[in-house]
Amino acid sequence: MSQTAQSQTVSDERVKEMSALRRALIRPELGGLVGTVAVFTFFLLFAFDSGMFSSQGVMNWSTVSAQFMIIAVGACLLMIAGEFDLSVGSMIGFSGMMIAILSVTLGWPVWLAIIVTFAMCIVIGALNGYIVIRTGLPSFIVTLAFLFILRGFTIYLPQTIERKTIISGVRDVAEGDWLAALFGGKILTGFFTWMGQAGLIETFERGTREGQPVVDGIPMLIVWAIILVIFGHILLTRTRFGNWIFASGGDAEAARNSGVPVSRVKILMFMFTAFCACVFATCQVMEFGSAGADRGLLKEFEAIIAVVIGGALLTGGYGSVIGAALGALIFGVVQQGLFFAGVESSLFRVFLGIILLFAVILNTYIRRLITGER
Amino acid sequence: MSQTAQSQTVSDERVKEMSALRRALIRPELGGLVGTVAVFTFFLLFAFDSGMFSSQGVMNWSTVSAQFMIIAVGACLLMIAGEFDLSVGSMIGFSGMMIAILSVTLGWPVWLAIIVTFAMCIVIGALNGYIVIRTGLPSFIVTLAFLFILRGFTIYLPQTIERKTIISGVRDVAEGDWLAALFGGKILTGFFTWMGQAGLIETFERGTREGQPVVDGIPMLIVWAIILVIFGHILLTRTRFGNWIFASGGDAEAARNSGVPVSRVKILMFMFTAFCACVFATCQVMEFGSAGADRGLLKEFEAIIAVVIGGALLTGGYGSVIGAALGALIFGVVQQGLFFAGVESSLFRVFLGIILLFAVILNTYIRRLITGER
Amino acid sequence: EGERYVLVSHAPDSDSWWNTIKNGIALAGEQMGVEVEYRNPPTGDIADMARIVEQAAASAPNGIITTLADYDVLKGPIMDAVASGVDVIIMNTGTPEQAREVGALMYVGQPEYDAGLAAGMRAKDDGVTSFLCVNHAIQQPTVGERCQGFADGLGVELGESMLDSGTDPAEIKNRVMAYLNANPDTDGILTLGPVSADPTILALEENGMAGDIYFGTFDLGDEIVKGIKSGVIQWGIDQQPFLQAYLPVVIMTNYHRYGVLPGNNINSGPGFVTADALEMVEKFAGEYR
Amino acid sequence: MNTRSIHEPIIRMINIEKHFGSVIALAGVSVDVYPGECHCLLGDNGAGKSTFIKTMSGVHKPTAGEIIFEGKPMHFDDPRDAISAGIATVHQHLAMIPLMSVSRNFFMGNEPLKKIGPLKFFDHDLANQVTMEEMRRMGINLRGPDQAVGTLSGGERQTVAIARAVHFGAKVLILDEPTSALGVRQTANVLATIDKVRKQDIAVVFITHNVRHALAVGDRFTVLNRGQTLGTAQRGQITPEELQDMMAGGQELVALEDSLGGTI
Amino acid sequence: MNTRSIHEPIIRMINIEKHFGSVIALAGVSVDVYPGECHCLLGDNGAGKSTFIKTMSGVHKPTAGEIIFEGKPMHFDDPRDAISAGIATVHQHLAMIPLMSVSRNFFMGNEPLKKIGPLKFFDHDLANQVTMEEMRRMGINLRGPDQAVGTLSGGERQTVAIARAVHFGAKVLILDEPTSALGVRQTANVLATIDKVRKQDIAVVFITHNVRHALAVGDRFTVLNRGQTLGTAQRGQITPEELQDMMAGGQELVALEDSLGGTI
Ligand SMILES: Nc1ncnc2c1ncn2[C@@H]1O[C@H](COP(=O)(O)OP(=O)(O)OP(=O)(O)O)[C@@H](O)[C@H]1O
Ligand SMILES: Nc1ncnc2c1ncn2[C@@H]1O[C@H](COP(=O)(O)OP(=O)(O)OP(=O)(O)O)[C@@H](O)[C@H]1O
Ligand SMILES: [Mg+2]
Ligand SMILES: [Mg+2]
Repeated sequence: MSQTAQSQTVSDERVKEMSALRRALIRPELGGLVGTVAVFTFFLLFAFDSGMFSSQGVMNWSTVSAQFMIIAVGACLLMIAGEFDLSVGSMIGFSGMMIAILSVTLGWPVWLAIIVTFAMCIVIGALNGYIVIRTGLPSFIVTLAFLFILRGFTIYLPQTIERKTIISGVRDVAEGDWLAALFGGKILTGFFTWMGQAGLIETFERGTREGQPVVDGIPMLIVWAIILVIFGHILLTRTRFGNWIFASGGDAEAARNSGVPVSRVKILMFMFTAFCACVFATCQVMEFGSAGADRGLLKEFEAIIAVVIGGALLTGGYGSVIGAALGALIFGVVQQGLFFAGVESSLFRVFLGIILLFAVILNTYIRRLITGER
Repeated sequence: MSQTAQSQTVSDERVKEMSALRRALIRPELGGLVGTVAVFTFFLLFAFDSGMFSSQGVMNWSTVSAQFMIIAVGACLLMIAGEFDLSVGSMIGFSGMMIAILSVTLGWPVWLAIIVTFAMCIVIGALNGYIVIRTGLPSFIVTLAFLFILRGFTIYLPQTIERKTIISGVRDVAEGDWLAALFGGKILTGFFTWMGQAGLIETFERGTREGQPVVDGIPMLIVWAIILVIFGHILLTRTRFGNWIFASGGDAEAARNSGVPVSRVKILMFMFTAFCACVFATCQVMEFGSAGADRGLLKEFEAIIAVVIGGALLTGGYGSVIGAALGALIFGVVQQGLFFAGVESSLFRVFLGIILLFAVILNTYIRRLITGER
Repeated sequence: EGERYVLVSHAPDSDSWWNTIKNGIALAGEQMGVEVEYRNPPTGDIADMARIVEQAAASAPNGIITTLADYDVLKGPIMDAVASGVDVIIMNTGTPEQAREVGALMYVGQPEYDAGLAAGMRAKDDGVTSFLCVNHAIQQPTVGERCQGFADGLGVELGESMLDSGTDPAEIKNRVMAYLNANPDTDGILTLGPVSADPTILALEENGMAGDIYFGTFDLGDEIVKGIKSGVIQWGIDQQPFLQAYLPVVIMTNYHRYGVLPGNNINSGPGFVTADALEMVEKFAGEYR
Repeated sequence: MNTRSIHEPIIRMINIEKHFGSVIALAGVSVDVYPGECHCLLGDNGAGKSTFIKTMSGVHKPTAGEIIFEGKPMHFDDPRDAISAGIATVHQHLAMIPLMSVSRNFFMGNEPLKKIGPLKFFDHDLANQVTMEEMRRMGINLRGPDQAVGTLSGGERQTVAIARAVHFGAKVLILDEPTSALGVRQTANVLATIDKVRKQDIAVVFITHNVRHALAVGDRFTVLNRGQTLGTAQRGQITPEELQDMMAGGQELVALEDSLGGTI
Repeated sequence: MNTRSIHEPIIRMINIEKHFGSVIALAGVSVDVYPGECHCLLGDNGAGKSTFIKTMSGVHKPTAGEIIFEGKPMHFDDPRDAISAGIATVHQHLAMIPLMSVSRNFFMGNEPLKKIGPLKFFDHDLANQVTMEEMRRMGINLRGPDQAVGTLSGGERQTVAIARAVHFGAKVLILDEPTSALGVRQTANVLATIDKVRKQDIAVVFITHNVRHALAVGDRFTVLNRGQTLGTAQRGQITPEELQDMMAGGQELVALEDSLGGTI
């Protein structure tokens, strides 16, 4: 090899060097970070005294963002693996409905209802993935079919079984259930009560809960969001499987030839997405005590938007879970912030569209810098 | 070249020959044709005496199918050119609302309102296309942004101007307008009246229109659908521009290198899609006399589904307008036919999903035979 | 015996309020020995609904029961149906005058604007001065009328107080909280059905305003009934959907069988359900109430 | 063929520069191409050969520099301009669309038109007939003109692309590594085609990494290195070994010489 | 190197057939590969070379036929099986993922693990270090291990793929037209690498269309034609001209001989 070693130290005079700072900054999450800073700056300036940054206000947009995060993590990993899932929203409706039917209508113990529902969702996710892999059809089409099929059943089932499309009373049957508490409870309630007493956070001034702290704990929803983001981030960046996810999405054929079990990776990611949707639905059912046939409408788009704002590439092979989480945060803060700021609420959609456009353009620019893509 | 001529007549012993019949049958439209036959057979068997095939019934599903066709033609050409448009549904809502606001609220003459709205829609379509071309972003993202932006304005505008989300009275102001008649009128009314008098079709039994035929003409909606399908089909298969559409969707880079003005083709197709959406909206507004903020919801998916059922490839470069029209026909007949057959309406989505899956699998098989794709 | 009727609504598939309607027609169908089908546009698109009315007419039923969600859109198809010999009864939305215009036999329902107006006047009497209207179906024009009526009843401008809340419960809850946070002087809330009422109850419980702020809602449901019982909700406007579904079937059947027809329209609402006399309501909320 | 230099060059590329963001792909390259010559463009991977011919064929606009075509300065805004001026290009990464039929591919961007009344339609019959004929002449036996290009082998596709370029009466034919994926027979075919085209007084620009292919058909040789030209040599003025060293960026491949036995 | 044939072959492919729907890509091909030899697989476009080595590397399952690896019959269900058995492949169409970093690509499918408690993590430090080192040994100077492969030139990518295959201690290294898109220097590099690898007693299967490249490093030559083998020849038993004729499917390229001067 001696004859080639001579080129070893030849640096390419045709490429300008990038500064170290610039290189440290240029990461997939950069767009998300910039967006987050921009959004917070904006609302700090224009809606500071609207209550948005009181403890209650913070809890308010945190909860909404956490919701987006839960589905964004699944959508993000799936998107990096090169597929996407339009049936997330219908899956949310479907799984919530299944829990309610199993526990309320059929009277099963809640923990069993939850476990069976999770199993069912994961199987449907696997089916989605299996069809995509076996037929080679775009996941857009396959999951679009499931969007309709699942929503159809979500409306049809309670209608024929219970003659309703909202089934309530889940909270009552879930009282004291160990598994339900994992989804519907709150943690650190003692700490918040103490903080309230110590005057560190506001307390209610009137009404039934006078004297209690306005925020009385961290809902499990947020805990789940944090756990899933951390899990997803570590899985993606620190494990062998994470490398396979990137590879499967970057070029399935090349990955397969290099020994990456692409089909398995993709199907598992479909299952994980279904799992996340199911977590979302379970938290929602446990918090609100009811399941409705209209739950989760358009959530698939919201998940995809959060992920894309967070810098992932729609065509796969590139992205970051942290970015997706920041995307979800931006989404949640903007949505709630506009209400705090008192903007006409129907304009929210307009803002969302514009932010989406700007975010992807920024992210595309960053990605090109990183990957040298043309 | 003499030395190469020797291989001229060598046929490849490694490929089995296909029969002539099989080759004649294998066309992009085949899936759509098979589906159409299947669907009609089904409903002829199971819903024959439900009124579905009475003159009124035929007019009913024809109208619904024609609606789908109008947007499917646009979506089909755009999809073959390698892009797609999720903002079609919002565009329908938006353009209907614009016509209503301009003509009713601002009191412009209806023909002017229609022309201005068309111009506006086509400009928005061009903008969609321009952003896609300039940024290189996937059209999914760009048009998703416009889905939200346009829907937002469709709700916001009437709300701030009129404090309602529905604006009625278009029919009254459109009375006698020459351009409105092109969208809301009916043709062949004389012929149908004669048929009614001759007892060839049923007549109304009572009320103000006693004695008139139940179907008193072909609505312009259907005329538009037929014109657009014929136009689209000829454009695609018989013109130079049609070849460019295929080329742009098949491989934009290769097409550009061969001298095809890819950007122009794609932007024009976005504009044409917007035009089709606007035709749809104008026909609707002129027929029903009002515009609502909820018009066109999910129509983008319905258009895409019709096109895909009709055999086009989601990733571009392959498809047929006739196929898309057949897809729209299948869609319309199934949707209305299930009502005629008295099927629980929430199951419609389940059927739709399943039909979609089967149709694409069949189409994929056919396409592989045609293109030798692997 | 065996008459066939079709009920056409304007509601999207997911709107749970329409269950009671479905249950009402099922019961009436069973009792009268007739067949009643329920149809609706899957996305709630009223133009699609017009096609369904046309379709229903083409399937030659004995009668059609339909809402008049948008007079302009539905006028034509309904008049055609009437002209081709199908009897029509208007239910739920619309007004008695419009019902007469299109040639329907009668109208059974609760004019939305009037109901909102009545509610607004009642709230005004109870001392409400500013309000939040939580609209979970901003794209459906009819329900928005309630907010307008309520505002007029109160004698205030609707302005920014109609909130486009979406249908996701967590978002509704948090948007309500955000709004109340940003507009602390709001002293009344109007929700337009269980979809928006249920999360609003939770929002009020969470921010401590439950029972403190004036809260009225349209329509009933499990949670709403509980809310009325516990004092979080002052009243629910019950338009008695059961009657809107049940009565037209019964009336139409009797009309077809014996030629009898009530001489007047029937207003099934607005009836204010308050904490008194909740027992039956509680038992059947969401099913027959 | 040394006589070429007394002709006027058909195309003169003067001091062409091309920058992509922070990458300088071409740092001032000048090349003249004469009618009837086969001008070989050689060089290492990434030397800028493809970029250079892309500025010639209108795909890229040069950042700086001038293009003189038939004595007049030219500005190609897109490939259509270059094609209609008579510059046909077969790009390195195939310029064929697999899902489309051979005949549609053949005429892509140059569709023959047929007038019916005031309207112009794509003349499919003519296109099919011409395609079949041209393919037969190149030794490729199609199932039919509507056979999809996706069903052809790589070599066959390359041949279609070349046949297309030749058919449209190019004055300059640019071939970017046309032989790199081809078998021996297909390669021979392509080289023979180049030879034939050259004899019709068409200028051929031929990019290759294969010294022997270059020497087999080339009249003049320009070597690019890291975005700059190392100069142009006439056939006979340069030995294969010299050429090879230049192609490798001026680095001699000493250690390999023995075991590989000469030029690669 | 003729002594190889007294060894046991490391892999024996016996009567391999492969059908794709109505296309018969391989109609019974038998090849033995010995450790330490460079076995060249030659043949026309579409002869079935890629298909053949894909059955060897577990990408395709043969329709019929047997694979004997180290004396035992083997069934590869997917490429992982072949890789873990010691068969590394550099596929014709690059097996690199442009959006991923060089180090992630290098270890794709073979990620080094580091245990932290009961959990196993991707050992990025080790991966980065190994990648930098191996790349330096191949003469490629990376900006850093996290540089995306998309920013490398075609030749550099090819080199990464080969370095990867070699690094993972393959017993059989399969290279499918590794030199077809490479410049002279990169080609020399690849050929030298093949030579080096062979000397480590690894079996190399080398597919090329270039007779000279084959002759430079090949010990034995198998020619495929239309899915069948035309037989295997030892180095020295065959002249370049014979080989070339066989590669062209047995058709002599008479007319070109003169102007092209010998083998292509
Ligand atoms: N669109 C582009 N954006 C950024 N850089 C580019 C672009 N196109 C080419 N380059 C860079 O320009 C340089 C020259 O590339 P080019 O493709 O012209 O080389 P080449 O001589 O054709 O090489 P090969 O023999 O491998 O085909 C390379 O460093 C390449 O990475
Ligand atoms: N997945 C597939 N489906 C159908 N046919 C295939 C498939 N893969 C290869 N073929 C066909 O099998 C035959 C052999 O192809 P293969 O790629 O093995 O040729 P090759 O010898 O590698 O040619 P080249 O030198 O051009 O790379 C060709 O006719 C090809 O069209
Ligand atoms: Mg090149
Ligand atoms: Mg090959």
